[in-house]
Amino acid sequence: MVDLKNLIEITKKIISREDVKYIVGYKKGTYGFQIMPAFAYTPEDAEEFIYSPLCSKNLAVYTILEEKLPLKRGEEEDKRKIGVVVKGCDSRAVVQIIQEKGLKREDLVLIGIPCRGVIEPKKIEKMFPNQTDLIEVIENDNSEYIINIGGKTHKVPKNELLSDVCKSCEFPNPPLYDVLLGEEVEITETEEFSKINELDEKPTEDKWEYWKEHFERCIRCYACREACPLCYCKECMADTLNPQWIRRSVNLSENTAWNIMRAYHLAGRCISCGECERVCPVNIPLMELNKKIERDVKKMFDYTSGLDEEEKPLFGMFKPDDPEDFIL
Amino acid sequence: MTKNPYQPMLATVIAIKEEVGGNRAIKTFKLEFQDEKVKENFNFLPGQTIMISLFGIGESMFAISSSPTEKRYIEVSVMKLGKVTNALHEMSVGDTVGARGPYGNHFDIEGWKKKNLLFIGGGIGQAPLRSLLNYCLDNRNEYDNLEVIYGARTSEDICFKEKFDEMQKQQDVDVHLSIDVQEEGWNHFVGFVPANLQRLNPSPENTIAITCGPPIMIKFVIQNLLELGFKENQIYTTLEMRMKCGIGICGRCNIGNVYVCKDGPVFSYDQLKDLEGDM
Amino acid sequence: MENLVLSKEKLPEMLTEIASKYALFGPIEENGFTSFKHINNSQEINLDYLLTRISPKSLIFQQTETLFTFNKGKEVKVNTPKTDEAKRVIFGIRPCDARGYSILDPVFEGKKEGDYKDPFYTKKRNRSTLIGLSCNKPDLNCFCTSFDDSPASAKNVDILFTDIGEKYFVDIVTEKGKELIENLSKLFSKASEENREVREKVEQDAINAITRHMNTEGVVKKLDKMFNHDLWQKTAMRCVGCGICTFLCPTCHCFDMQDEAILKEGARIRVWDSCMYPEYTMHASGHNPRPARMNRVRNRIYHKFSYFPKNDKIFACTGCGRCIDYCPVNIDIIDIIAKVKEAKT
Amino acid sequence: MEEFEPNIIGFLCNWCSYAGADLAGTSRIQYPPNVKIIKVMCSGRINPMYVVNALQQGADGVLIGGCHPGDCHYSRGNYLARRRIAVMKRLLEYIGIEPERVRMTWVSAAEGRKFAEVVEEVTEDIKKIGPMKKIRRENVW
Repeated sequence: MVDLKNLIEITKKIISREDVKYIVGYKKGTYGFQIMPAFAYTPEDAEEFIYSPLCSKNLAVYTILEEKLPLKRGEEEDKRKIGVVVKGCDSRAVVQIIQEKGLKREDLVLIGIPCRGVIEPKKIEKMFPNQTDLIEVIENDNSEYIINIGGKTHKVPKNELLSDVCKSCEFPNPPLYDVLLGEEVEITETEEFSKINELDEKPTEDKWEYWKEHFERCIRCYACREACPLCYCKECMADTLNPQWIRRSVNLSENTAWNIMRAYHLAGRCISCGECERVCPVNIPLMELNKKIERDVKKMFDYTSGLDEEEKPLFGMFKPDDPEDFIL
Repeated sequence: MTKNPYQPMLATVIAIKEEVGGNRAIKTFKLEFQDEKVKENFNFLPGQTIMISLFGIGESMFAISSSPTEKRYIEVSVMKLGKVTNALHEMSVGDTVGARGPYGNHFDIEGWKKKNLLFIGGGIGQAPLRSLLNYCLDNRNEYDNLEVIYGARTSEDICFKEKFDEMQKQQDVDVHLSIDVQEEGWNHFVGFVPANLQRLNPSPENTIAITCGPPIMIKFVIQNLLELGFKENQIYTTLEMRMKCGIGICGRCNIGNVYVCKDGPVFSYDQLKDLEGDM
Repeated sequence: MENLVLSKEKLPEMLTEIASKYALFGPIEENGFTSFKHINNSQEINLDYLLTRISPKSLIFQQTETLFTFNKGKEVKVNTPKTDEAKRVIFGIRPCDARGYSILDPVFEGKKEGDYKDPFYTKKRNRSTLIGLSCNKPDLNCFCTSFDDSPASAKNVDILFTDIGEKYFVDIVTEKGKELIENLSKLFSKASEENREVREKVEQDAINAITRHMNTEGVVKKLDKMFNHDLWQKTAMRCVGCGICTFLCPTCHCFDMQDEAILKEGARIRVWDSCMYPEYTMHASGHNPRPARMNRVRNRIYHKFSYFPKNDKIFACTGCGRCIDYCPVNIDIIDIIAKVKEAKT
Repeated sequence: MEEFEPNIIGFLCNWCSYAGADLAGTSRIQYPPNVKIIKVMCSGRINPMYVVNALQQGADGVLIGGCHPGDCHYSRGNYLARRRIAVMKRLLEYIGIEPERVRMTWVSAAEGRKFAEVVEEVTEDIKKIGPMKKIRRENVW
């Protein structure tokens, strides 16, 4: 369990350091179960910080969203560190970016939080619709969420609200951090890849039927890309005009190509935070694609992303005895 | 069906003139509408823009750089920069392009009669000014003093070079050229355009200053003009933005609540200073 | 305005009748959310929805539209595309979404003589008859009443249905609506005074059920003084630039135009674009007028609450709450406007 | 009805597979003409999106040819390609694109016969499953 006082105190201490620009954490949102990312520039700002099972957003995305705008004359680059509150998957995202040399370790201060899983916003909003007032959620020791609404206390079994990606999470503890808040979480048995295996065994036509329906619906808003902490290319292949890899028109062919492109570019990089699926406005199960690749990569190359900053990227290396049963 | 404003008319490239070579190549394309009626009746005023289409590539907005006094054809001067302009530079005489327009507002050629006109251009920014300048030259006695301050990065990058020489010699126009860095054999000013303006110290008396160039140049030229005593309504500029539709719908070229494509591109500093927006 | 009632069991018959003469669009639930789709069978329709996920602007301002086709190569030719000529009925549109069309009209249809008209929008708009459906139970983030509108407003539809229990109370608003109903009159009966009272009560209850409000008074003037306020930077810090707000918005109308071609032929198409993307305003020279998320977030708010009121005398917001519902980082437009009102300048 | 003649795009590496295909030609070995060859410098140069793009633009199948492991002219390009294509191939299968459509082979400059055999096999397989329609661009505007 994260001790809130401890979180605020540590944040305050870090933000008081001269070499830290700001710290990204969570604070209460504007209504209901909403939580918003918060930016603490001063110790006072840190007072607002909270942490609860509702804090699903992967904050690692803010490390790469820092816009490097052209400096004005006489202006000097602010080289101070950025602090981020990271859960297991968020920390893995940071590790992965560092591994790819997208970030430098010394530019970051990581406040690690051993994560017991987060609530899927869609699920809780469905269970308790139309909540205007801000509601707090606490997890008790019996794997239940305690939800206080208008003086009435609801106890909900954790499994009913837990985010799907968390159900199969293998790394709830941040692999990389400067400070760790609380005890490491024990890893429980996971139901990893069960859904993937299920579809994988179906005939080709069934698979296509399944995905066709999903891809047809895609509106190509690219929210999956923007919300992903690992989609940080300066110019995305989907946006280049010369050559134009995929057309901008929205139809099955282009939508499929986009979704293949997105999933493939996360091969050996996706850290299963589930952010893409969470933001998708048309409910495409994007994590199933990511998980499928994750499983293959693990099976074929014994590779897991986002654990070691010194590791080489999946596609930047090889083993002479990589599987080649598919080669003619 | 109501007229489709997105559908371009066809035009043939009838001449191509290479103004500047190298990395920042500029070519002037002379275009003639294929439809005889359009060719006869296509009217525009200096400062207006036209959307040029390359089929299968895309569309870009350009200032018309020829004068409306030149009939039956139009010219656009284009720097090779993006997808469309790269493809345009590959074109040869006889090829077909699409064109729709003219769009936007224009320079106040009527209101500026009997005034001194001061043209301040930088790089390819001279293109929209060229239209007005050529118009004035064709109606030379309608306007008083004409003066051109023009700068480019290097002497190689100066566009419409011969025209400048010709004007200086024959047509009673003061031309002041500049380049950014000293070069051998260059006997004009060395430095940025705003600095050249300050040095020349033109009188604001009965004068309209029209400037176009990179955003940063426009900013400092306006600053210097104000210092020289030009009033806000004596300073005009023509802006560019990324444009797609050209008719004020697609939404990307706004500065505040004004769309550059249909409410611009010509703005007086009077209008511009009150416009709070991203430029 | 003429008032009728339709008993609920007759609705399928009415829809089947309409579908036989018009292209009928209505809300259909698929994959956990509703969206407007072409309807062949009245059974498919789901009226148990509040708002479709993607706003019905997509029916009139299509996400992908062919502007013209061309033949390239030696013989260049430009051809006008085939357009959908069918008369349409959009059934079950919410009053706020219908208002979205009214907001978009001046943009696409021009404001005065001589303005360019977008033929694709205009055509679909003119050929569509809107049958609205009042909201009896507004959602958490509904705030249409903040724009002088109501969950049972008949201002922007041709016909309005209001659920009054066993029956629908039907307001026939326009000539177009009258024309549509004319041939179906056998299904309807005259509304009684009692019916009307129920309708009024339903509307009032719905209005009372709206919990969130946006105070837009003086916002336009206030925004004029706030262009350089640090509120924009603060808000933009947490924006991830995903663009969901603009894609789902019933009044966002920005688009991109691109060419698609194979060897000898192709087309220029337009697709929805979003001002939240940096590429949206990027010049070929590399200069970007809106380089930071701050500029883009600010532009979105200003476009809706300053530029639109200045140009078209209307706020470009219908109070549907989609952008609040689906923002992954809780950027709440009600909250932003409240902050604008509070801000010191 | 006319027999379906598939279009197959072959991305062949300059140093081995392309030379192998050349050898098949100069040795006058008959093989189906369905493969349209695009020469690339190395199989490691093949962006896996080429495969998707080819399928979008009208190919019924894609064949990728590289040097045998250990023989790469650039020492490791084919190893990298092997990884990339392995992942892409499985992803495409998962989405519901027949595994026969994306094939990879090692053909050395001396293996003209092998190249012909591979092309024959690939063409046969794709003939059996028919044209690629799932993600092909319609090009109807």
